[in-house]
Amino acid sequence: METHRVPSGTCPPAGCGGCGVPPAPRAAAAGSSSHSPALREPALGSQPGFDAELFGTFRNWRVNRAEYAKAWKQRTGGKVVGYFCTYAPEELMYAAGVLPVRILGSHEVQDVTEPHIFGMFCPFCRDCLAQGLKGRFDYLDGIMLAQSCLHIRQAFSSWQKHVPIDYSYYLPMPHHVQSRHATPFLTKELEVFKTSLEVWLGRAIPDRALDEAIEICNRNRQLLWRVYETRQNPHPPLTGEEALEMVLASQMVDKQEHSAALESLLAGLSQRRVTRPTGVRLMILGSEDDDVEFVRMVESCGATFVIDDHCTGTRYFWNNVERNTSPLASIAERYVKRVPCPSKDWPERTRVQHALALAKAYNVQGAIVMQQKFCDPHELDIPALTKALNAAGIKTLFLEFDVTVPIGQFKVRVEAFLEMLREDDLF
Amino acid sequence: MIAAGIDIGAKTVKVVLMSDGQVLARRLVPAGLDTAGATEQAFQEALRAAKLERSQVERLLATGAGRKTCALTDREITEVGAAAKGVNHLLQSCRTVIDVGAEEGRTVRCDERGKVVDFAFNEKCAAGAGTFAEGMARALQVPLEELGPLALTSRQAVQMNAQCAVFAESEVVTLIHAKTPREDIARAVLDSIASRIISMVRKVGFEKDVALIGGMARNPGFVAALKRGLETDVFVPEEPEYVGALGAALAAAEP
Amino acid sequence: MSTRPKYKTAPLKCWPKAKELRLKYYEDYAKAHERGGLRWAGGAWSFSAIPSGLGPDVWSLTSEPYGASIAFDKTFSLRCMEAAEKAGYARDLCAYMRNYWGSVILNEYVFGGPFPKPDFIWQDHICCSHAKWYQVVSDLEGGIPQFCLDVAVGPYQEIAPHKIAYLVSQMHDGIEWLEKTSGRKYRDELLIEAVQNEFRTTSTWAEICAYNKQVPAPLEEKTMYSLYVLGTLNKHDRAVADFYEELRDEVKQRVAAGIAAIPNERCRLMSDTQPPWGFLNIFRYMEEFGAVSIGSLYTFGLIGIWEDKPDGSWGPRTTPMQRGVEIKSRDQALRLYAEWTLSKPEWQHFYSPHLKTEMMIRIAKEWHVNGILLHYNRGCEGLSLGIAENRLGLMEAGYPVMAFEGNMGDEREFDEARVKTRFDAFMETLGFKKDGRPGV
Amino acid sequence: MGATLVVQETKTLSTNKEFWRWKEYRWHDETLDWKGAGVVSAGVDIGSVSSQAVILLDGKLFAFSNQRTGFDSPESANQAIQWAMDGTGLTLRNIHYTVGTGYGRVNVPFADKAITEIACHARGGNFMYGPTVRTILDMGGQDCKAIRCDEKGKVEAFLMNDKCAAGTGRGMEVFADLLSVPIEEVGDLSLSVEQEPPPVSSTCVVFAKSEAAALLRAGWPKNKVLAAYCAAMAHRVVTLLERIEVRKDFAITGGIGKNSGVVKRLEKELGLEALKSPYDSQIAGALGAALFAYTLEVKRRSS
Repeated sequence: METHRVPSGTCPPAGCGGCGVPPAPRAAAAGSSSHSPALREPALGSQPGFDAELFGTFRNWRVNRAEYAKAWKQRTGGKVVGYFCTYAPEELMYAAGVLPVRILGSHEVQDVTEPHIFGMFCPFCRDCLAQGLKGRFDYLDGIMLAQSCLHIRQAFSSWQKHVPIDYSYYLPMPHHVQSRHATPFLTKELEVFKTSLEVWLGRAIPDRALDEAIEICNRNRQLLWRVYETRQNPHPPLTGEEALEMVLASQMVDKQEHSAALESLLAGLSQRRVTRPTGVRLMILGSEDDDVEFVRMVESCGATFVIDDHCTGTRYFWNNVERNTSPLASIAERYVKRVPCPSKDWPERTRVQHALALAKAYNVQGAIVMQQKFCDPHELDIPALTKALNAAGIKTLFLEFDVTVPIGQFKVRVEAFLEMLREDDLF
Repeated sequence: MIAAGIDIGAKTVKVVLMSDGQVLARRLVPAGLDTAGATEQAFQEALRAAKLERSQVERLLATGAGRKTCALTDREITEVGAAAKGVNHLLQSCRTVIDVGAEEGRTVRCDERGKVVDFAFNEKCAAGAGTFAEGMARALQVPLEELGPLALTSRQAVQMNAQCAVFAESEVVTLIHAKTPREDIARAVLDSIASRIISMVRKVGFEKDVALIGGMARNPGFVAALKRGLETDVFVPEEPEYVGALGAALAAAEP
Repeated sequence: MSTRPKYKTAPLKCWPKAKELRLKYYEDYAKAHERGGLRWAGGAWSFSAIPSGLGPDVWSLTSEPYGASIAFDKTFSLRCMEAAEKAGYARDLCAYMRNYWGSVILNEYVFGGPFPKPDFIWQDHICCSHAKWYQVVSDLEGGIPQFCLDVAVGPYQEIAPHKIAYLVSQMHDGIEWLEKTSGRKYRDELLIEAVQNEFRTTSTWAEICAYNKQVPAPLEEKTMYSLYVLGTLNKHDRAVADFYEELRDEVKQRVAAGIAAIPNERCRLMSDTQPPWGFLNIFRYMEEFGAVSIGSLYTFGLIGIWEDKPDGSWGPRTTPMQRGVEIKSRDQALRLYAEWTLSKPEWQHFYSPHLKTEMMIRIAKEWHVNGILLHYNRGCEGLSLGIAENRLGLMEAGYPVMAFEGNMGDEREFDEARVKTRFDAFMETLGFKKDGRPGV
Repeated sequence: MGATLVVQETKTLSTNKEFWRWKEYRWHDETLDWKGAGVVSAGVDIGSVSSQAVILLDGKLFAFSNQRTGFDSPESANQAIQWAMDGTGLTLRNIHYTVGTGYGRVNVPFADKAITEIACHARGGNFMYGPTVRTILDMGGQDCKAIRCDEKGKVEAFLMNDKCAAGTGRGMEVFADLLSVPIEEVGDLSLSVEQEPPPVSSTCVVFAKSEAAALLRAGWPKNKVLAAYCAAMAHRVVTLLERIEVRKDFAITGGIGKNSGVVKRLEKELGLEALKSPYDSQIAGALGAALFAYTLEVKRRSS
């Protein structure tokens, strides 16, 4: 499939079929090499291959998300809404002067969700709910869910009932995103959501505010996408771990601040060389994945993640809002046409072509296909996805994630996979 | 009136003989592969210890997983009911009984009369039962009875990542290779069993006082982990494995 | 311990007819091509009245009941499951779906002969697996045209014109697609008749279930399963609508004559989600305690369409025909059809478990339930959705609840002995003893 | 192999008899003299349950040892290599290149390189069973691997059992203990049934154990119970193999490879016979490691 150059200043057009693939890297931006303000490294300590100076900001934002949100409220007097799935229309919340933050788990074994969620549902939704039950998001003024899979829905509805919260909203995001009727339907649903926000906040959301919000979100996506673009280089100037920290942070902090950090990152990035060799170029794809420890483990075995298809990665920011008739209709169209989650990718399986295009553009040698245990939507796609990748000559390693991953057992599989991919001089 | 409670479990058979609320004798015999034989043996030994004739025992009641196979009586009470009655006799203020045996964990909520209000079993998974501790003790190369005391000497909490009992064993091996101190691994093992048990306890919702019975109650490391996790004190009777049989004997004596 | 009432019992007269209708259904589908007709596949919840506009010789195979039929044959079911696993499909996916795929992969129809490949797929999507189910079937069969309607527009209590419009406009697209795919001219009069049949079927089923409020219950759930299944096969079919009216009349007579489902009814239970089909004998085990399962939101609300009656009770929804509405056009039929179906009780919990809890409490009250059995069904994500919250809600409302894990279609995940042990403890707690077995 | 097995009595932890405890042993080829060898290479496989060391002279098998893994893996590695060298006059200094593999691969103090057991079993299997091997099943102590490889013994694809440890050596040990049958005799005993019982249904080792106990109480003879368990294990392994599609030729490495009760049933269900080898299937990993060590040493010299 053809991978065309994208008009500057916008992300690749919506949808799939490889149209979403960035062009070949453009020449390094000359001049300024200003760096992002280097913040104090969090307790985690720095890992080899992780550049605290360039990426410490993002890690700090992720690690200290609660402190950040509390400080933001102090500073702006605004409200913070936690959302559960990346189908949440952040534009509306920005327009309302609300800070949307994504609710993610903590990767600790926990024993508080058994009474609320049946064990056959994914560990991720249970981990998310555990955060609420443990009061780790006590700074939220509201929660909202854009309808996606059944699993995360339970984290939302249990949170609604058992965690005191001022405002909660369930947005019936259409599933049939391939239907021409999905955008008009969502446009109307966004109006209802907008009204509900207005009632809650006691003030109107003017179209002007929506336009600004669209700009804020688009700019951030565009910058993220430009950083990702550099990973096409034979020697990417950032590791998969760093990229993950960067995207995760963008789901937790004010996008304007995040965009500023990205600007300075981009300025320095062209000069930057990762200290360790790139090794095997890997792609990681599958369900929700914010397991930094896992990514670090894989990259410590002589590999670098150069691209992903995750809702904590490209699926989150790949598509821009393209302005058409009204702001709400434009936003609706963006969420309908974005790179889909498997739960909405039917009757056509558009994700497969998209993943193949990414693999090609980023010159991927192998792919780690991961999945949250019990994640049905992905389990329903993985055989087709794996088949297509293998047919395209890309070997795959499948791993099933739990809240905590048994690093020991996974390391053997990962190393064996890398040995298999490397033209190792053992014979 | 003399009453007998017979608890036929997966690993052992327990018999308690009582007279008007007083325990006359108790016996425990490994079930082995001949449960009927073990039951008969335990019963006779108990009779001998209490200097009683079989004919003097007016009421018999069986409980435990094997209660339906009991040749001595066809009157029965479930493990759940027996546990509640037994603990109520020992600690009237008890509202939540946690029973962790070799292959199963149970939580029973009861009222001040020892009547069952609600109960939960841990779903079939060895990772929340005594057998798990056995396997891990072996991987750690310490006798089972030393696992608990060893865990108590641990100074740092390590997280067990593997969820399946048998895979946890290879994780223990991984931890060993990673030079993790044995006592910390021992604690990690018991913490992970406790965490599964606590999940189940929370499902029923627990009310104080909380009592722990069954084989795992003998494991101080496990008891400590349970207290830590539930953030409450946990009452452990002196003979935790006899509580079921005791409850059965009490039930048998009831008019 | 209360005294044990003894009731007279009698077998259902129209039982054989139900069996006959069911077998005919599966045979019609298999033989469709011999008769020059069309075969389509889709879910038991799909808008099955719509394809009937293509002609009277269009037969369907609904996926969930077919998956359940396989589950009854444990040996074949296991072969199906393993065939699906071998093909790389995860073991924790919907058990019906894996049975169905296995049957396709092995190319064996559980009623004999090779698996009859559908000509097209007509599905709807509310649980994550619905549309994907057939995406995979299409993969396995080397491509089958598929049309799927998105019905996840939010709970019925928030119904709004734009929600119905979204569904109806998809239906219109669907009809165009059906014409294109089948090369046939679509006949609105057939659609209108089918839609009216479906109104009758789904309302009458609710009426039948409502009779179970009576003590003693005229029906027990194990029997109800074999009757309600017709509504999951072809609810839009005149024969099914007529049969349900016949059945309703018989149940009415049973109530009048005081005929009970079980002679020793002492304890009335309510279940939830699909039962483990391979182990329906657990219902017989309950009867040893004088316990009758009067039904569940699943048996009542999967096919039955309900409404609040003036006296505040839950009863069969008044059909458009009963309201004197005359259906004249395709669009009008589709609108009524969409609005009617969106009120399906078993769809509401997809948006919030708390809506389901309310309905369950209502059943428990109006059907005089003593205890509730919640089947934490590993085989069905959709109906187990929020079940843990339902448990909390029911207990808060003061109902004793027994939860047990199992699987409706994968016998490897159901431990009969364990569940019976647990049931013993539950009955002991409620104070019911087995007939003739001394307890405490 | 000409030379005889030197069996050493095992050091048991506790006094009561442990039937799961298989014999530890070593072997070396007295007909060979290592002093004449150009390259002395070694492979050490520190598994979760057992450890092996293999020594090659110019790529030819010279000596090996097989013992249980101790608590301290560097110590196990030392013991394994020392025991393999026992009575040969070899010392660590004489070994040119060593590759470590297995769970403890990074804890082999004297190793020059660590390679995963997957690659090593493929390489070792290729040596033991010849270049026609395409599918190797390694049934080890705590995991079970299905490996597809090319004619050089290079891995093309592999699968490991995640969900459950049924179908591993550990599971079999649990049974040997329960039934008081020495682990080495389990297989043949299980084959002595006149008619195959239905396999035990439980997939979890721990519950398979209680299921077996119930069968014994119900009066089943030991051999029948073992048959039921071996069949269940074989079936689970076959479902793993089928997911990677078995291609001929097929071979089994690892401890369970010695359990005729599992192997025979597995072959029957697969409709495919596993290649036989004069070598001890349990040393495949260490052997592969030693072969890699040989190649790497040769390359090191030529570069």
